[in-house]
Amino acid sequence: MSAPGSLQFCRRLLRRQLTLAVRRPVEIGNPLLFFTMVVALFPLGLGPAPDKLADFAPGILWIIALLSNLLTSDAVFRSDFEDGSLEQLLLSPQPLYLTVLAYIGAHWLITGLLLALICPVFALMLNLPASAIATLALSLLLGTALLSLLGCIGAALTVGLKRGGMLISLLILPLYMPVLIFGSAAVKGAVVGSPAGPYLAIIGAMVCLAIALAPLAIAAGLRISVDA
Amino acid sequence: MSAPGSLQFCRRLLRRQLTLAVRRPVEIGNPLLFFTMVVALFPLGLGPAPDKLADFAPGILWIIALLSNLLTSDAVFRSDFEDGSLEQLLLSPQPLYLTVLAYIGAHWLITGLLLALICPVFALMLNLPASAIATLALSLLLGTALLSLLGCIGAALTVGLKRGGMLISLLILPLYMPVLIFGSAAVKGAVVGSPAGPYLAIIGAMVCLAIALAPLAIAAGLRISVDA
Amino acid sequence: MTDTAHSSPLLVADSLSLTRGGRELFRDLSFEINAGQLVQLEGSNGAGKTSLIRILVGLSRYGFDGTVTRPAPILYLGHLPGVKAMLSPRENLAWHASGEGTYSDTAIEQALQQVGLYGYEDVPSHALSAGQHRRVNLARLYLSSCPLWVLDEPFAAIDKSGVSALEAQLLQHVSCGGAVVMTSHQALQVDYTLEKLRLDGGIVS
Amino acid sequence: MTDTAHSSPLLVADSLSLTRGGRELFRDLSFEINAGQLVQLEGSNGAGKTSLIRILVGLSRYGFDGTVTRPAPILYLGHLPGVKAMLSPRENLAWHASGEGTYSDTAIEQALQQVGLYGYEDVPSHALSAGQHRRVNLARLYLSSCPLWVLDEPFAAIDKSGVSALEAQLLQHVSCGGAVVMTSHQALQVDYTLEKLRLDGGIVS
Amino acid sequence: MRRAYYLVPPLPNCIIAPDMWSFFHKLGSPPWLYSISGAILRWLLPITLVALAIGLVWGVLFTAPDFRQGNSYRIIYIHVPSSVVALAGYYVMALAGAVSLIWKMKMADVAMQACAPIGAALTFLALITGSIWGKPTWGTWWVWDARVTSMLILLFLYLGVIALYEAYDNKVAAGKACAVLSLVGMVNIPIIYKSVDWWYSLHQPASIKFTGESTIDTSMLYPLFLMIAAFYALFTCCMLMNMRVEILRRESSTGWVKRLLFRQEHD
Ligand code: HEM
Ligand SMILES: Nc1ncnc2c1ncn2[C@@H]1O[C@H](COP(=O)(O)OP(=O)(O)OP(=O)(O)O)[C@@H](O)[C@H]1O
Ligand SMILES: Nc1ncnc2c1ncn2[C@@H]1O[C@H](COP(=O)(O)OP(=O)(O)OP(=O)(O)O)[C@@H](O)[C@H]1O
Ligand SMILES: [Mg+2]
Ligand SMILES: [Mg+2]
Repeated sequence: MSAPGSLQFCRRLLRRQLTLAVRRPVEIGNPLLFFTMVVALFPLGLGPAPDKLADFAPGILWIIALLSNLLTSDAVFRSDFEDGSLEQLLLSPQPLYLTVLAYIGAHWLITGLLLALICPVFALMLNLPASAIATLALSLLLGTALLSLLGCIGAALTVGLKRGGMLISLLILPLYMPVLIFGSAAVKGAVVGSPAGPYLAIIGAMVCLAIALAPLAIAAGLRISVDA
Repeated sequence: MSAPGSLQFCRRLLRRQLTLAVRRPVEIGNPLLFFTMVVALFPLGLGPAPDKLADFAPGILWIIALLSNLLTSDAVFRSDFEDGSLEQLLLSPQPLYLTVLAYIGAHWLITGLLLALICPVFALMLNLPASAIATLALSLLLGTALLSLLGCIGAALTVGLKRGGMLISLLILPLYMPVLIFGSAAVKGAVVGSPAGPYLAIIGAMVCLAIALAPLAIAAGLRISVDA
Repeated sequence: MTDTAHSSPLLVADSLSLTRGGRELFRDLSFEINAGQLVQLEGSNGAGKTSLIRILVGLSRYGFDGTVTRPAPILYLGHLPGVKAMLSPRENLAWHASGEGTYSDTAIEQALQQVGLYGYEDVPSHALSAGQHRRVNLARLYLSSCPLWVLDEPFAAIDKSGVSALEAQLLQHVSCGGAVVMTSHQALQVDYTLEKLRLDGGIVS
Repeated sequence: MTDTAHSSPLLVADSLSLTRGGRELFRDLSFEINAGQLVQLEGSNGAGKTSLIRILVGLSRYGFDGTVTRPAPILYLGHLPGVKAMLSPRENLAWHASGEGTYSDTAIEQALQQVGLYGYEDVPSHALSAGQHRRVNLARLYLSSCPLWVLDEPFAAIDKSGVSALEAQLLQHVSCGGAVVMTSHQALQVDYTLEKLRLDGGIVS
Repeated sequence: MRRAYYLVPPLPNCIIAPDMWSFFHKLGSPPWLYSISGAILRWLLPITLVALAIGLVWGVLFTAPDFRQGNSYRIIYIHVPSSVVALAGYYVMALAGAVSLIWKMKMADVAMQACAPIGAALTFLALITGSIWGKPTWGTWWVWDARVTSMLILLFLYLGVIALYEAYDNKVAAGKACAVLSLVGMVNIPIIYKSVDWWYSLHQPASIKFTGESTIDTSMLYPLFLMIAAFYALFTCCMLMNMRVEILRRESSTGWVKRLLFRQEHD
């Protein structure tokens, strides 16, 4: 036996996280179903006038994507904390920066990516013009990566709390807000025909910044949580 | 020592649940803060135009109340399941119907009641006409009781699953929908000046029905979850 | 099977059989538990002790064959301690979910003292060590008035002096007309006729 | 303190002191762990064994005084098993979060066989009994190449034959130049000079 | 004195001048901080109170009414100072968090914790006074305007830090966790403000106009400046007082606190 290289270890962790998700198809299906049902709630609650809905479709879709990301990110580290795997991860000789990225990556793949792939269906249900759908998918693809990065910071800081409850939402919703603003602005822009590129570029820049910094905050948060 | 009477035992359980909640003020504050933040998400996502927001305010407020209830009801039985208290509850000589009502009551007190009390502030922030605020509070007061009853059914059925995740949302969101429809209709009615009484009466009737039947479903669900 | 006759059994198991994960754990197991009996379930890891105990107390209700009759109230302590981390030991006992009795404050304090938690009555339970946490649950043995105790590894995480104090309490219970069914991987050191029920499945080595 | 000299210590603790919940658990504890040592931490429930072990391996980093130097890699098994319920024992070992080594499939199978899980390699771990679940974690003792093992109650929930197999493995490790620091409420039955470190706090009875 | 309170700097000594270095060194020592903060408070607190009183009386009684808003604008003397100091407070908090994480200085932890409730209270005050002012000027209590929205988000950020601190039982860990959170927040604050500004300019609502800014006259400005200065001083006083309480709580088992309490009992 020999210690695996860091990248190899990351791949292994990613595979482990994905396997865990696939073992419970419910886990993967849930964010999507949540998305679907909340999309259905809006016409019921707001009244189904189709033109109004179309106006608001970019905002509504983005708000729901944000909520469904929020709800799943709470669980990223929790089961590992509860069964002791997290202690083992922190004691491992591997660089925590990279391993944390593997967790974030897995989370993004099973929530953000899937959501971005499936969102055109919902967009049609809410009468979003077809021309804006590509922008919607692209903005969700980039934006959910940012949401996952930020969400994991909140998850790392609250994973050790006996009953953290919804504390995570308090911590990270304020951080989510810029993503929501730029994301929905991009889609709204696409609806009226103005270029969405600048907004997407801003989100992209924020993703880069977050990839550089968020793992540091997450690693620190995990160490604190395990210590407490 | 002597076995306590059923009502005494229920009071004791209620006190226990409330103490547990008060031990972490965060637990109580969180649904409220979540409510506040999601209220803020809507103008950010949909655009800040006050007249449009006012149009949607009843629906938005009701959808958020529903979501924040959904998120908290997942936890009603979870910690008791994980530390074994639930096994003890099921083996106890006390009638499960009443003890389950104590859990539901505690959940409603620390989410629904507080939400109904604080909702006028949010109503003002979304420019809901002042005349509709009393109806909003009343409809939330009744409606959240129904949501708690239904939410606990979902919680009981999923508490035993290794990673229930958001399965609960899937199970109970469809049950929530009638509440959403009647609740937001009552408030919308009040906004345009039509009487809200009939809607509230329907919700009240549903609450009575649910109080009679939901504890039975919950008790059965808990037995199944502990057995699995 | 009536509750009135003094010599009636406290628990009757009738031809229990269980198969889990494709392995037969036990078949046609029939026995009675009577007052004064101290029964130890034996078997290696995975032999089916916990599964049997959950059937006996009524937590498992499907998936096995046979019937269990429970004429007497049962005190069950399982693998999970049933101690709420956010409540103090005192509150844990006073508000216990089993709803079995109403105990005075002095009774609770005495029970906690018996399990060595004197001075820890009002500390939140999550700030206790692993063994202290389990001791909170064991304090119920000093409070309960149930005639039949069913205990799944009560000695787990308990130190030596704690184990001997518990053994004394078990002895006291059976000699006063109670009965105990328990599992433990440690040998019991008691001056009493210990009946053993051996399950032969599980790990063979 | 360099890693090269053969006789250098595997772990150095320098004047450790800890106070928790207003109780002083230990003060000015200094010791070295060298190759070939088998050290048992003793103390009643709540004496501070787990707290000390978490300081030694580096999981607790604040709230105590003193320093710990760790020149050698450490294998730590704690109260929590670190076994994922949704993965099979085989996957648990192959993808273990400690990222310590890359093991071949046969190595993993052998290790599982050693801890008596032959035939359970591909069962999801949540369908194992309490003791089998912990055994998955103990299989790491047959795979790891770390010289220093720090074990917090490795015998919890393990049956008798399992305990003696583990004792043999510990003996094998220390006699091959490794070192073991462990806690256990059971007396160790090994033919080896057992060093004991006693913590005197916790429950007095 | 225990060794742990002294700093172990990653910075080479030459970067910080020796006298400054010893000052920094002392900042990490609770007894020193306790006594020096007591000395500062002894003169800062009265000055603050006097300045607040003068500013309020001057602003509320001795300035001319605004020609468009009448007397309602006088709330500016509370609204503007509290908003400005609430914003500055977040940076103080995040900086203290950075110091505590980088140099492992326990007293920076204490300072950060002391900031959060004051900042939240000031933000809340700004929101309340703003809403009260909004009713006569905008005709509604609340408007989703860029500045108002970003102030609301700032309140959430403060509340997050407070809630996280409360949620941890181990207060040392709580301090570290809050430090991480406030640093993350600090990176985000510019982004949040930029984005909210942008969002608002995208959807300019027609029915609302700011009237306050253009009408400010110098005679109204002087008391305003005085009030802003007084609020800064008030923030400092509250922070120092919070820190003193927290220091006593954390050090309650050490010799110097026991001596201190003993002395006070026998005074
Ligand atoms: C809840 C509602 C409000 C909030 C949250 C709020 C927030 C703020 C903030 C954060 C500042 C400081 C900006 C800086 O640092 O430069 C400020 C300044 C100011 N606010 Fe408000 N405000 C609100 C309502 C109002 C209303 C209704 C008026 C009057 C019509 C008003 C008039 C002013 C003026 C005149 C200033 C100072 C001049 C300036 O910096 O532009 N505010 N407000
Ligand atoms: N999270 C905590 N906060 C405060 N005090 C704690 C915490 N955890 C444990 N303690 C206290 O520290 C002491 C030592 O606990 P520790 O877990 O180290 O004991 P231990 O020797 O491992 O006991 P056991 O044999 O029961 O496992 C106990 O008295 C306990 O009350
Ligand atoms: N949830 C489950 N699903 C399927 N099989 C299970 C499940 N739980 C346990 N088993 C199997 O049932 C058998 C008996 O398990 P049980 O927990 O009763 O053992 P035990 O005698 O209590 O062992 P231990 O001494 O380890 O506690 C084991 O072989 C285990 O693999
Ligand atoms: Mg068992
Ligand atoms: Mg321990």
